[in-house]
Amino acid sequence: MKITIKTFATVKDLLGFDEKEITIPEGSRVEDIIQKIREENPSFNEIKDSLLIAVNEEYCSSKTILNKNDILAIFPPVSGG
Amino acid sequence: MKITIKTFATVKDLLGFDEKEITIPEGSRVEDIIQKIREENPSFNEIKDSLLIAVNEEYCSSKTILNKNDILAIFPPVSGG
Amino acid sequence: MKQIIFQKEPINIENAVKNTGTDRDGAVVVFIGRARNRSNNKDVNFLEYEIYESMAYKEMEKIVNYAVKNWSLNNCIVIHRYGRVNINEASILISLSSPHREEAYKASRYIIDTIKKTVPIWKKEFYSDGSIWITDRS
Amino acid sequence: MKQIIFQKEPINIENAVKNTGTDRDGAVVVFIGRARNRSNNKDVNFLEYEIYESMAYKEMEKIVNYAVKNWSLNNCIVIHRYGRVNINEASILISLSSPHREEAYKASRYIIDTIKKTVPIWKKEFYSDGSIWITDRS
Repeated sequence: MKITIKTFATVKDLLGFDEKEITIPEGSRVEDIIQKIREENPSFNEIKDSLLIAVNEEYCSSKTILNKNDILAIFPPVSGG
Repeated sequence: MKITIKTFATVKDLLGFDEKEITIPEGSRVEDIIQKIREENPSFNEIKDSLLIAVNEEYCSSKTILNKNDILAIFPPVSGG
Repeated sequence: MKQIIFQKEPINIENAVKNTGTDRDGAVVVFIGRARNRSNNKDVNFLEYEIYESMAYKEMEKIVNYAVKNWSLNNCIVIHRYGRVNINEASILISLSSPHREEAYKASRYIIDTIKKTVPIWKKEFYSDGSIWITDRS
Repeated sequence: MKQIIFQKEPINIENAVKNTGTDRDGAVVVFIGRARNRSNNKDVNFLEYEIYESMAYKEMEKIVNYAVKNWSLNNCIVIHRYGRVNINEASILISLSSPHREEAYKASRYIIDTIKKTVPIWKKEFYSDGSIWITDRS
């Protein structure tokens, strides 16, 4: 099934894209996708900050199971204001 | 010796003046003057709030000894802002 | 820059806020005290403030100096009105800036709370059926 | 009245403050976050904010709704910029009003502190020798 990955700030800089559609197995959890990204992008491990995860614009844990057409956003701690 | 009494807000309303020069014995304390005012103006006792005292624009206690030309201000708790 | 102003005229809020904040400041906090239409369970028509101006200035200076020093304020403007203040108008404005917000909030809160305790200014509320001097500190 | 705005353009502070405060409100508190010229012991030339706008709006709504309800705010305006913000410009403005100051200060502080924890916006500082994403919450 297809999902969309969105990245911001340091994550975007390291991965080199801000939005990308990928195909994943049904039943995948967020942590599975993160793991796959880490394998494909060794530079990703340079990020010292803990990553934040949102699925469909709501914060969630890495255990969350993804559904078709979900939007998975990965980003560092926020720093607005 | 002469001093000036200044009054504000409820104190002014009850005493009926906002500034007045009076003659007092040397060595008088603030509390002596207040006592005299109370005797001359029975309505003064209507004020339920504790009074604040300033001599020459600085807060002071009722034990303060007054000097010639002092400005004694008597007023209720402040309520600005 | 420190500024303490007592005035009869309405406060130019925009102007004061515009003049607050230097290039070292990450935070501006503005407090505006306003005349509201309800108090003591009554409709308020307008307010009047009486001031012991010379002493009020001295007391205000103590407050502002303490805040500027204690919370690293680069700008601190306090404007308080006296005389008649209509509903919806500002009776007081405190506009200040500091490198960090923690300090700016603390200073703002300290200044308004202390003004209400020590600066010789008194508020009178006017209702349709009379008026009353306010002597609590709410 | 609640308003949440994300914009690229400089914030019209005067306008926002002017529109805050109803006749029931005794207190207006305005917080302005500004781009300052020093950070991490370096001279900052300018900032850039990146935003995940759709999600930022949702998170901001949660914060504003909670504050409005919890501290009886009659007005609450939050404006956050994205893109380039020059030194001395406001990156964020929070302008709110409540019958009493206690509530207004608490709400203001809650809103800015929570924005810095949960709203997906990121700040990048530009120095003469490079740039860096800020990931602490100071």
